[in-house]
Amino acid sequence: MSCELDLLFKLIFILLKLNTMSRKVKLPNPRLITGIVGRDVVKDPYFSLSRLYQTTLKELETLPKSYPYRIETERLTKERMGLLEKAKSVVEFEQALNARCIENVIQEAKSELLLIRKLPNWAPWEPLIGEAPENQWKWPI
Amino acid sequence: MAGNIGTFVGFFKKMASAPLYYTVNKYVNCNEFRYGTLVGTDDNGNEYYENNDYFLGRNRWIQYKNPNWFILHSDASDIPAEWHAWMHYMTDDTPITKPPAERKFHMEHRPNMSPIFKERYTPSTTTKPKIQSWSPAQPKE
Amino acid sequence: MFGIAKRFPCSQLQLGTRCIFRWTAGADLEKAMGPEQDQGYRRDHPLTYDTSETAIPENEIDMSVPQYKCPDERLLTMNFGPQHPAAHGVLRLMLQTKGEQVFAADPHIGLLHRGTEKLIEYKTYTQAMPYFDRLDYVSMMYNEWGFCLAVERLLGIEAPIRAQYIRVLMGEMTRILNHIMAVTTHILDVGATTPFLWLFEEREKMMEFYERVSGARLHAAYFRVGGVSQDLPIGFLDDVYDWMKTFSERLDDVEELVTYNRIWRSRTVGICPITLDNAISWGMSGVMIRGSGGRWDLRKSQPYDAYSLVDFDVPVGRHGDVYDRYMCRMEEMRQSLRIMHQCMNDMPEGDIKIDDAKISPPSRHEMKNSMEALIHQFKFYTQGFQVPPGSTYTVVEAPKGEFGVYLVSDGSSKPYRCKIRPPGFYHLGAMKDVARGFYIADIVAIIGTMDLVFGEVDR
Amino acid sequence: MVALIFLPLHRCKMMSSSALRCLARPVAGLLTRRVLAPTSSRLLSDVNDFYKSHKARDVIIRREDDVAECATYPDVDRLEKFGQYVATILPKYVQDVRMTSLNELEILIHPEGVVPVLGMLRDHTNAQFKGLMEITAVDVPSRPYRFELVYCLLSHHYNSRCIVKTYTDELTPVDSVTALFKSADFGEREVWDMFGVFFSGHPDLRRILTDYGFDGHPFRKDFPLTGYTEVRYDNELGRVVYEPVEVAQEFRKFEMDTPWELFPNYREVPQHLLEAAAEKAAQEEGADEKK
Amino acid sequence: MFRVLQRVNLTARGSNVSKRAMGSYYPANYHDSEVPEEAKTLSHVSEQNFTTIFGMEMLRGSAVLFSYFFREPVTISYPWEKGPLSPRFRGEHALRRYPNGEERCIACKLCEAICPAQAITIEAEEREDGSRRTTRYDIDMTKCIFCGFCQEACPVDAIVEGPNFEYATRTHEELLYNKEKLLNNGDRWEKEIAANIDADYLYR
Repeated sequence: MSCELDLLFKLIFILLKLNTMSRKVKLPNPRLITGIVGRDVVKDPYFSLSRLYQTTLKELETLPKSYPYRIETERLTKERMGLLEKAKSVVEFEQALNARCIENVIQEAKSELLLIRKLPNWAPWEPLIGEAPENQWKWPI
Repeated sequence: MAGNIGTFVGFFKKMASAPLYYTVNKYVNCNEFRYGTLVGTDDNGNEYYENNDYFLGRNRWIQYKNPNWFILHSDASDIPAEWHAWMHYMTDDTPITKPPAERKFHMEHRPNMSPIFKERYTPSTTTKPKIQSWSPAQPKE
Repeated sequence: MFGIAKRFPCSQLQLGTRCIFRWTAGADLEKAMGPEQDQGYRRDHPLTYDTSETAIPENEIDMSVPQYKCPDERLLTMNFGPQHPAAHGVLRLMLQTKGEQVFAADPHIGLLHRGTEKLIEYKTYTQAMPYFDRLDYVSMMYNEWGFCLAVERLLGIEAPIRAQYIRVLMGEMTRILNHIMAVTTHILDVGATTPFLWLFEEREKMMEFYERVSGARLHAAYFRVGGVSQDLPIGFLDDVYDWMKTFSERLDDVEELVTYNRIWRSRTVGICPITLDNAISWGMSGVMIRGSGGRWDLRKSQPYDAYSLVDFDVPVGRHGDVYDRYMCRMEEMRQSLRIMHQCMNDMPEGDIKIDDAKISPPSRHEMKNSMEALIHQFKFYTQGFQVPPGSTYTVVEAPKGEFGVYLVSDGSSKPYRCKIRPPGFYHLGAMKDVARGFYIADIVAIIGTMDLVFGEVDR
Repeated sequence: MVALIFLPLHRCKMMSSSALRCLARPVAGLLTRRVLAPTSSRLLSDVNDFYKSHKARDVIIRREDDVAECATYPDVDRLEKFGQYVATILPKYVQDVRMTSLNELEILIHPEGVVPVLGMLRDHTNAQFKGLMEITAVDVPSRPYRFELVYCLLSHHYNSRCIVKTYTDELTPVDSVTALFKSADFGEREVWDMFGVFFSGHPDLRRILTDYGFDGHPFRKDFPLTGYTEVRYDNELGRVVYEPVEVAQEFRKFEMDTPWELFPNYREVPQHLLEAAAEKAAQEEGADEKK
Repeated sequence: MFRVLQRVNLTARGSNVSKRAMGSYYPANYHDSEVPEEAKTLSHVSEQNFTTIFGMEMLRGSAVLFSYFFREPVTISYPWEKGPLSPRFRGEHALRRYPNGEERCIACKLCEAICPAQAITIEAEEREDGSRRTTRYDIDMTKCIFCGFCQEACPVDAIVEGPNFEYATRTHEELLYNKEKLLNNGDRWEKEIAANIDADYLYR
């Protein structure tokens, strides 16, 4: 009985609401379980993340071997890969990294990857391009 | 709540006791039918009333002295210093219960004279002129 | 139903192509918004397999400038403000509209620019303090707080604990003052007059509290470097407590009237959704970032003064739209009451100014009885105090967001450079992106939700 | 700063309230409550119960354990290590990394490295300075590069701040970071307006705070406080006109500097004194060794 | 459709996460349900429908509005009634005198030095009786920002910001106060100024 009532209600409700709906923006995705606007739930975080880490490791090889950034990032990526493989669930992985959500971790990996692609142009491992002029960083003058 | 019933009853009580012209006069002056106890009168003839059944902000009011029956006078700056503090709830003491110390330099209160062209304050210098003029007709001795 | 087709695209544009992740979007979006939307995705990237979620765009931020040459004859350039009552001050917005839909918005600001930062370079630290009241003139004491903390940091001092509690108490009162202004004028702009009248009555009472502690209803000049100028008068806390008890009831009234109201919701739900990544990139802070789900509050994360000693919650939104920000503000007002309540209970007796004659002037009694104190009085009010050379960037969580002061001292009694970081300035910077695709009526709601005050935006 | 407090109603006050209002007043007064009267409040009586029962709210309350990691701010050791790390990964641009006495991390870089350094700080997993909270400049005319550019960065993720500083002069453009941070759009426009620092690559480098057609950059130290022009509305021309500035009373600059030395720690020690001190120390050491 | 229109209370992040704890990484387990848990319950849905159809939220709002009809209006009719001020109030400036009528100001110029807006101009000369007094004490009230630093700085309580705020003028010139005007202000308001200073002596 109550189910039918409910259905009836729903019908009337839809009819009534159609008018106001046209004024409204449909919310993009109400399923905001990350709690972060714009950070949607990734369907297959394991696949995305491991794929990203693999690409990162591969692209890191374009950088000089002794470059500290490369060493550090390789260590970091491998560490996270290990955690990812070890973790039994997404929640466990998140807790191990103290991350708010795995989508954030994916985001981090993405920006890292984009950064690595930019680095050959910048070549920041080269020696200092110019010393500061005298008294530039002295304060007070 | 109770306080306002008091006001209501008090209103009719006073209404019954006071003459009608007085009531009308009060309405015209104070913009409202209200009764309170007369706390005092200042030098200009303004009357100060109080009725603590009203909330703070409305429980003290002034009835300005009209120059004649036709002209209604209500100038906020007309309140002299000794009543100003009571009127603005700085103190509960009226100049009648606690008269201020008399000083010989005290001046009579004056309302804001800006609207009256002849009476308004005009700035003038209080210093002696730095350059003294002399009249060239008289030869120097 | 056809309204959706027009409406959808705009919000989708907001959320979709400007950020890395896109919502599962309707197919008609691209059509409505033109060819500009196609950029941003590389389907052929090696990492991409089928969903857009793992697609890596080449450049994740697209800083496209609003176009001022009309590409289409039907685009109309129109002027919003500076006299528009909903512009919250002297904002001049150049809108490019197609019908009622806004395609580009370009804020022109600076109509209230007074050069405060330049003026401060010519004032001593004490003299510079009243200028901060005039920046964000609806949250006066909070601005003073930012400056006082910056100077205190350079001096290496800390206010006495009672002064810290007084500051938190008055600061939270200021937050309520500000949120009342923000929320009620926002509601007023959207169309409801009543909450404005209700809450401004409460605001009036708070103004009286301001007047009682400092002597001025608006521009208080109450906080000083190393404390506050005068102690709270007797009976003040009792009256604040009485007021607090009625205030939460008043908030309930407003919520009853507005929060679930379908008109209000249809004007705010889904309007101006901002993703967290974008909000951070635009330099937003405060409610603007919390409404988008960012768990960020400087009172919690980088506590100053007595905030580490009080207990409170921070509301965080989930949808990042105007409605969520409104909810956050309403909740923050209640939380402010909670903080004030704790302050009133925990406030100890003691000094209200730092006990250093070089930094704070002597009391009048002392000054009239001691020669040394009189000399200190003269030194303090002519020369001021000298601040060790250095620079600091000190922030407070002002009601509008992160209020920062970048202060450079050269060792004299005047700041060498004082840069004020107003939160509203950067919120307004996002206008050209967030306003895009909404109706002109929504622009009013967006300005309201940004909580702009041009005293601080223009400085 | 005109002091207009209240406009007094002057001698022209007539009856202003309607008869209806005046009739309604006593009736309304019968059923009213005291405005300032204390009533019970849910919030103050039991805070916790209130928040538990208040589930209809569409916001999440931040829990205490969410911010547990923020207990110590700033984490000086971590910041210091991070500063060293930045110096090693960006040797091409970083000239110096300082930890100030106020526990703020300052990274001093070559002006060419603005984009790489800020890009690295933004995108690197260990840094994540996603927010550029402020761009500003400091004008020090005695330096060869007079403008010191200051970028205040904030990492929400690690709850830390750092300041990146670089330098430039009136003519040398600096790379714009608008491609990295959207907030740089307004920030750089402001620096351009106030100091005249040109940012190359900025999509829309216009004046922002000063008037349309304003001349000069007001926050430079050689720009007078009063400015050069003032405006007024001309009734005859029917528009606002510019005129050379004319102040009735000059800006008075009180000499407030103290004749005494204030911060001797910051004193520049002459080279010969340093050498003499070093020699003396060496001699003493030698004497010690001899003994 | 339903969840779009009706903003039901989405559960907090923590509880949601715990619900989707999983053994494998496959999307089927990871997906959160399309409709949040609360919205699925029948009572919730019915309540929402009821609210929508009968406009309950509008009625409730109107009820609150109606209740205000019976409350006392809070308007203060200004020229007859006035709002509260405190003894600390910073209004129109005044120069005070000692009880014997001698003016207090000794021309130490502290107020001139501290004034952030440089509104005060002082000139001083020796008087005939040998004491040093001001010959000129001008305050440009249009520059003044009412910060109260002058009265804080004054070592003899000569310059004060009095309780008067009803001095709006019609011309700019009228706000350029000279010494005479300030002393007159002091003489007129001295009764109240003295009382206020007494009332606030604990905190000064």
